[in-house]
Amino acid sequence: MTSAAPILQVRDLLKTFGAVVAAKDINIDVSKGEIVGIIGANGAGKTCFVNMVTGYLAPTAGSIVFEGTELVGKGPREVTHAGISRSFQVSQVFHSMTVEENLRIALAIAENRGVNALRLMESDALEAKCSDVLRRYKLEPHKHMTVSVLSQGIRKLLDIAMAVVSEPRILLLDEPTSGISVEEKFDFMDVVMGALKEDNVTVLFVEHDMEIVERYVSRVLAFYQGEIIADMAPDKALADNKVREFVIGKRH
Amino acid sequence: METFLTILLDGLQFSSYLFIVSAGLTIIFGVMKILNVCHGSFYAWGAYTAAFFIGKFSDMGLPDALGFLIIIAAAIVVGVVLGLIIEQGILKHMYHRDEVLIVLATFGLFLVLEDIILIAFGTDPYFAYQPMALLESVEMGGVIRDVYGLTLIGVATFVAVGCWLLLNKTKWGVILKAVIFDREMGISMGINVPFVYTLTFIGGAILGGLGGAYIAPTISVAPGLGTEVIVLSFAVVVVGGMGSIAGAAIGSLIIGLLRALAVHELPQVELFVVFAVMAIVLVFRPEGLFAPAKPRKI
Amino acid sequence: MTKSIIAGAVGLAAISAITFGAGVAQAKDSITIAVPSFLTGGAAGPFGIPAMNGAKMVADAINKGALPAPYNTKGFGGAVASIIELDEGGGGTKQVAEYRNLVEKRNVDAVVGYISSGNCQALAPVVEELKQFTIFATCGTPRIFEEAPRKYLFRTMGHATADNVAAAMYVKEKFPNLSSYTGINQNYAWGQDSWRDFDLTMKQIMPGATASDKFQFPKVFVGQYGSEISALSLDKAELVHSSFWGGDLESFIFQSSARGLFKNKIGVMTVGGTAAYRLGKKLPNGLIIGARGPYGILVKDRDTPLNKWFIETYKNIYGIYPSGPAYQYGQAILAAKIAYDKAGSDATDEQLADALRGITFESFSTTIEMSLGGGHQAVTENGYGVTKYDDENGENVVTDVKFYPGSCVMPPEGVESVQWINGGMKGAKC
Amino acid sequence: MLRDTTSKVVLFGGIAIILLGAIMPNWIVNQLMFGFSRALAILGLLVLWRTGLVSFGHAFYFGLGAYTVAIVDIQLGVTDVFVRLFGGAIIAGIAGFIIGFIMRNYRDIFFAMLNTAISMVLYGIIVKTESLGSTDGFAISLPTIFGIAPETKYPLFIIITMIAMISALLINFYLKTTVGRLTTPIRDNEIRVEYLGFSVAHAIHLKYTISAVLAGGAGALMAMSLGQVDPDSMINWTVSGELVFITILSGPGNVIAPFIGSLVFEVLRTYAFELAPQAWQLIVGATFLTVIFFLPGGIWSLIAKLGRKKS
Repeated sequence: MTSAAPILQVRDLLKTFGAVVAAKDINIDVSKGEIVGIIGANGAGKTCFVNMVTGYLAPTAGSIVFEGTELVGKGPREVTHAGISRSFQVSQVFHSMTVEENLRIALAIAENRGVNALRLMESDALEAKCSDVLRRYKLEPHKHMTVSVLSQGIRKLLDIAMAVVSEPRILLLDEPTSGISVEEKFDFMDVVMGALKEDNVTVLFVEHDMEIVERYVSRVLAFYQGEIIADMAPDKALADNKVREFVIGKRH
Repeated sequence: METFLTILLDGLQFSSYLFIVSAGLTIIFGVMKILNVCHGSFYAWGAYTAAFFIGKFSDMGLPDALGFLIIIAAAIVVGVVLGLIIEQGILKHMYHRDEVLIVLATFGLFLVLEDIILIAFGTDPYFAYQPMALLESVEMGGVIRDVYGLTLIGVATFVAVGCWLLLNKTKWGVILKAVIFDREMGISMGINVPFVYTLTFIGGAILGGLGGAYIAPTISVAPGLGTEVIVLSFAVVVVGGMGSIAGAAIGSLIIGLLRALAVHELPQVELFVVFAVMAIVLVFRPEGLFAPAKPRKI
Repeated sequence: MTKSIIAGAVGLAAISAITFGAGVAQAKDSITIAVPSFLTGGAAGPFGIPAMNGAKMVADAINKGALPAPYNTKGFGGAVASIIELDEGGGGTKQVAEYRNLVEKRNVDAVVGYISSGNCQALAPVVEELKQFTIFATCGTPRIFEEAPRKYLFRTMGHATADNVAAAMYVKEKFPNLSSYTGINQNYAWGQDSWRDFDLTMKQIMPGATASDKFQFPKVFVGQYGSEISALSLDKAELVHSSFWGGDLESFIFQSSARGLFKNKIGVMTVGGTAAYRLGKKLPNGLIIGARGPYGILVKDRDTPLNKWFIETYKNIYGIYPSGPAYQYGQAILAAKIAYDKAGSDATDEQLADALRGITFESFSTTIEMSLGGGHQAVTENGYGVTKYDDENGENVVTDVKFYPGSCVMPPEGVESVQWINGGMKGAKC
Repeated sequence: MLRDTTSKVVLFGGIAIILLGAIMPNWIVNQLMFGFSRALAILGLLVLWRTGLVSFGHAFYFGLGAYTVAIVDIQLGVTDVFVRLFGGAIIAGIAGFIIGFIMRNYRDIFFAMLNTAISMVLYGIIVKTESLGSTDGFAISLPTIFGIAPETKYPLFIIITMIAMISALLINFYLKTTVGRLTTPIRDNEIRVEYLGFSVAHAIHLKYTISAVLAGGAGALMAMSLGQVDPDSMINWTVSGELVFITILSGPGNVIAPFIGSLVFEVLRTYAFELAPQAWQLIVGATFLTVIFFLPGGIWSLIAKLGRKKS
C-alpha cells in the first residue's frame, strides 16, 4: 500500500499560537487510494492538521506537498482548485437554500471556473449531474427541503456531497459521524464510503468513534498534544499501549 | 506664542464640541451595532428644548443662571423621552432584522423628527444667549474669549472621564464590554441584553441632546441644524474607529486641532481638513485608528 | 403649537383646492402664481418666511384692490391670483425638478421668488427652455443676466455687485484712513462673489488699504465660528467684511459679540439688515449694515404712501417691521401685477415678458428701472447705515444712512461686473 | 437570453412605454426619465443587496457619474449623450473597481458605513472646491444625439428607456449566471463558498463594480435629464439613504422591481412636496418606516402575491 508514490507529503509541520503548540513534527506520506483515520483526544491537533492541509490555517513552519505542488501559502480556494476537498465537523452548507440548490451551486462552481462563471448556471448537464449526486448520497427524498429544517445527518451527507462534486483526489472529513445517532452511524458511513469508493478518492478522516475507525480505515494516525504518536494499521493501533493510554484511554 | 495658545484653545474647544456630539453616536454603535442617523435629531431636539426654556425662563424674569440647569434637564428629558420612544417603539422590534434596515429606519425617523421640529417650534430661530452672556469673557493670548465656550472643554472632559470610569471601574462597565465584544456571549452569560440596549440607547441620546443643548446658547437655533452634525460626528467616529470612545476622543482632537491650525495659518485649506483626515484614515486603516477588538466567529 | 397645526391643515386644504382647481380655470378670471421660498432649514426664519409673508400680503392686497395708487386696481389684469407656496430647500437640482413640475404638471401662470443664488443659477436655463414667465425676487449673483440673454426671466432687484460696491464706497466715506481689511464669507457662489466684488472695489477706490491674506471662507450652515473669530481677532486688519445671511449671520453675530470682535474692529454686513429687527439689543452698535438695497430697516422712515402702506399693513398682520426679503418678494409680486395689467390676464408668457421688459416703476420703497440684461435686470439704489440701539423705544435703528444711485454701483449695460470694477468703474454716475 | 417571462415583460413593456411617451404629457415623461435614470442605480444596489450587502454610500458613484457629465460638458464641451453616459459609467466603474479592493473585505454595517465615509469625502471635496461648483453645482447643456440637437425631450426619453431596458436584460442574465447566483450562498456561508473553490472576495468585487457602473450611468442620465448637478442632490449622504430606501421599497424579487419602485418614489415625493411643502420630509420618512415594517419584501412582493393568486 505504501509502496506507490505518495500523493500527499507532509514534512516537519509546526503550528504555534503564541506559546501554545498546536502541531509539531508532523511527517506523513499518504498514497493514492488510502483511507486514513485520524484519531486523538480533544485538542490533540486533529482539526488543526485538517485546517492546515486545506489552507484555512497557515502553518508556522514545514511543508505540505500535494501531487508535487507546495500547498503552504495557499488559501482554501486554491487548495480546492489543486484537488483537495474537505467536510466540516459542523456542516457548512447554505442553510436557507434547498438541498438541490445547494448541490446545484456547488456543481456550478466546480464546472465554471474563471470567466466561465459568467455563463448561465442552469444547464441539462448540470441537472443530470445533480440528480446523480442526489441519488448516490441518498438525498433525493429531501431535495426540495430547505436545509435549516433537516436533521444533522442529512446536513452532513449534503456537506460531504458538496465537497466531492469538484472531483477531488483527496478528501478530508472532519468528524463525519459527530452529531449522528448511534443507530444511524453505520448506515451513514456506508452511504458515504460507498459513494467515495466509486469516485476513487483518497480519504483522510478525523474520528472519535473507534468502531467506525476499525470498520472503515486502512491506516490510523494517532495525535497527542500536537504530535503523531502512532502511524499504523488500525488493528495494531487499537492494540498499541500508547494509543490506548493517550487516545482511547479512559473512554473505553 | 500668542498664536500658538489661541490655536490650541480654539482646537480644544472645537474638539470638545466634536467629542460631545460623537460620543453618543459611537457608544450606541459600539454596543448595539446601530449607526443611529437620528442622532442628529437628538442634537436638534436638545438645542430646541434648551433654547425654548431658557428664553421662556428669561422672559419670566427668573435668574439666568438657571440656564445651566435647563441645559442639563433638556438633555436628560430629550434623551429619555425620545430615546425611550424610539428604542421601545421602533428599534426593539427590529433587532432580529438586518442591521442596515435599522440604519434605514433611523434615517426615516430622522426625516420625521426634523419636520416635527418645524411643526412644534415653527421656523423662527430661537436665541438662548443668556448663559453665554452671564459668563462674560476673558482675554487670553491677546484674544477675547467667551468663558462659556471654554467651559465646553470641561464638559467634554467630564463626559470622557465619566465614560471611562463607567466602562472600567463599574460592574456596568464589565457588562457593557461583554456585550460590545460579543452579543451572543453576553446573552449566554445571563446578561439582560434588551435592557442593556435600552439604557445604552437612552445614554447615547442624552449625550446627543447634551451636545445640542450646550451649543444652543452660542448659535441661532434654527431648523436643519441636525443634518450638519451627523456628517461631523460620523467623520469623527470613522476616524477614531467605530464604537470606540477613546477613538472618538482621539478623532475629535486630531480633527479639531488640525482645523484650528488651518483656520489660523492657511484658511484656504480649512475646509478640507476633516475630509482629508478621513480619507487618509480610510485608505490606510479603514476600520479607524482604534477599532475595537472583534471576536473570531468560526 | 395647536395653532400651527390648524394653520398647516388649512394651508393643506387650500393648496389641495388650488391644485385641483388649477387645471379647470381657463377663463382667466383667476391665475396661479407659484412663490418658492425657504420654508424649511436655517434660512426659513430670517429670510424665507418674511419673504413669503411679503408676497402673500401684496398678492392679497392686489386681489382686493387695496394697494395705494397707482396700483389700486383690482387683481392682476383683473384676475384674482392664488399663491402656491413652495419650499426652496434641497438644492438646485431638486429645484429644477420641482420647477419642471410647476410648469408642466401644475400649469402655473407665473413663478415669482427664489432666494438662493445657487437655485437661481440652476433655474435660469430651465426658465428659458420651458418659456415660462418668471421673476427672481431676491437672489444676488450677477452672473444670471451676464452669462446669456434671457427672454422670459426677470429680476426685480439689484445684484451682489451693487451691494459690495456700495459697501466699499460707504467705508471710504466713513473711514478714509482705513489701512487694512479682511472678510468672512460663506464658501459658495454668494460668499465668493461678494468678497471678490468688495475686495476688487476696495483695491480701486481705496488703494491705500490692504487686504489681509487670512480672509475666512467657512462652509455654509456650519453655525460654529470659534476658530474663525479668534483668527479674525488676531488679524491686524481694521475692518471685517461679511455677506453672511440667515441663521449663519445670527450665529456669527452672537459669537463675535460675546467675544468683543466688533469692539476693536469695524464690521460691514452686507445682509445685516434682516438681523436688525430680530436680534434687538444683541446686535452690536456701530455695525455697518446693508439690506441688499433700499429695503427693511434702511427705509423705515421713507414717507411715501406706498412705503407707509407696506410697513403698516405688514406690522398689523405679522406684528413686526418688514425686513428686506419681505420688500423684495412684495415688489416682485407687484412687478407681476404691472405686467398682467399691461398685457391682460390671458396674456401669453411672451406678452407678459414684453410688458415687463425695460420698464421703470415705483415699488414700495424705491424706483426700479429694468435697464440691465436687455431690460430684464433691475437697477435700484443701494445703501448702508450704522446700527444703534435706541434705548427709548427698545429697538434697533440705523444712523448715517446713505444711498448710492443704481447707476453708481452697478455696471452699465453690456459690461460684466468684474471687468467693470477692474476697469475703474467707468460710466458710474454717482 | 430573452426567453423568460421577465425578459419579455422588460422588452414589450419598454417598447410600450416608448410609444406611449409620444402622447404622454411632458411632466409624466419627465417623471419617467427621472425614475428610470435612478432605477439603474437601484438595479446595482439590488445586485449587492441579494448578496446581503447594503451600501449607504452609493451616491458616491451616482454623483461621480453626474459630475463626469458636468465636467466633460464644461471643460471639453462634450454634448453627445452616449459619450457622456458611458463616460460617467466608466469613471464610476473604475472608481468602484479600485475602491472595491477595500470594500470586498467588509460586510454588514461596516460595509454600509465605509461606503458612507467614502461618499462623504467626495462630497466634502466638491462642496469646498470653487472650480468644482461648490454647493451650487453646474448647469448642464442639453445633450445631442449623434451631433443632432433634439427639439424636445422625447429622444432623450427614448434613449433612457432603452438603456434601462438593456441594463435590466443584462442584469437579469447576470443573475442567472454562476457568479450571479452566488447571492444567498455568500450570505449563508462564505467559508463553504471558498471551499467550493470560488473566491468570495472576487465575487463581491465584481458585484460592487457592476453596482458602481450602474450608479454612475444613473447619475449621468439623471444629470442630463435634469440639466443640473449639485452636491446636495447628487452626493450627500441623504441621497445614498434615498437610494437604499428605494431599493427596499422596490424589493429584491425581480429586475423590474427597481423601475416600479423608482417611479413610485418619484410620484410619492412629487405629491408629498405638492401637498405639504413644509412637511414633505415627514411624509417620505413615515413611508420609509411603513415599508420597513409592513412591506419587507417591497412592492415586488405585492406584485408577486397578485401573480400567485391569479395562477
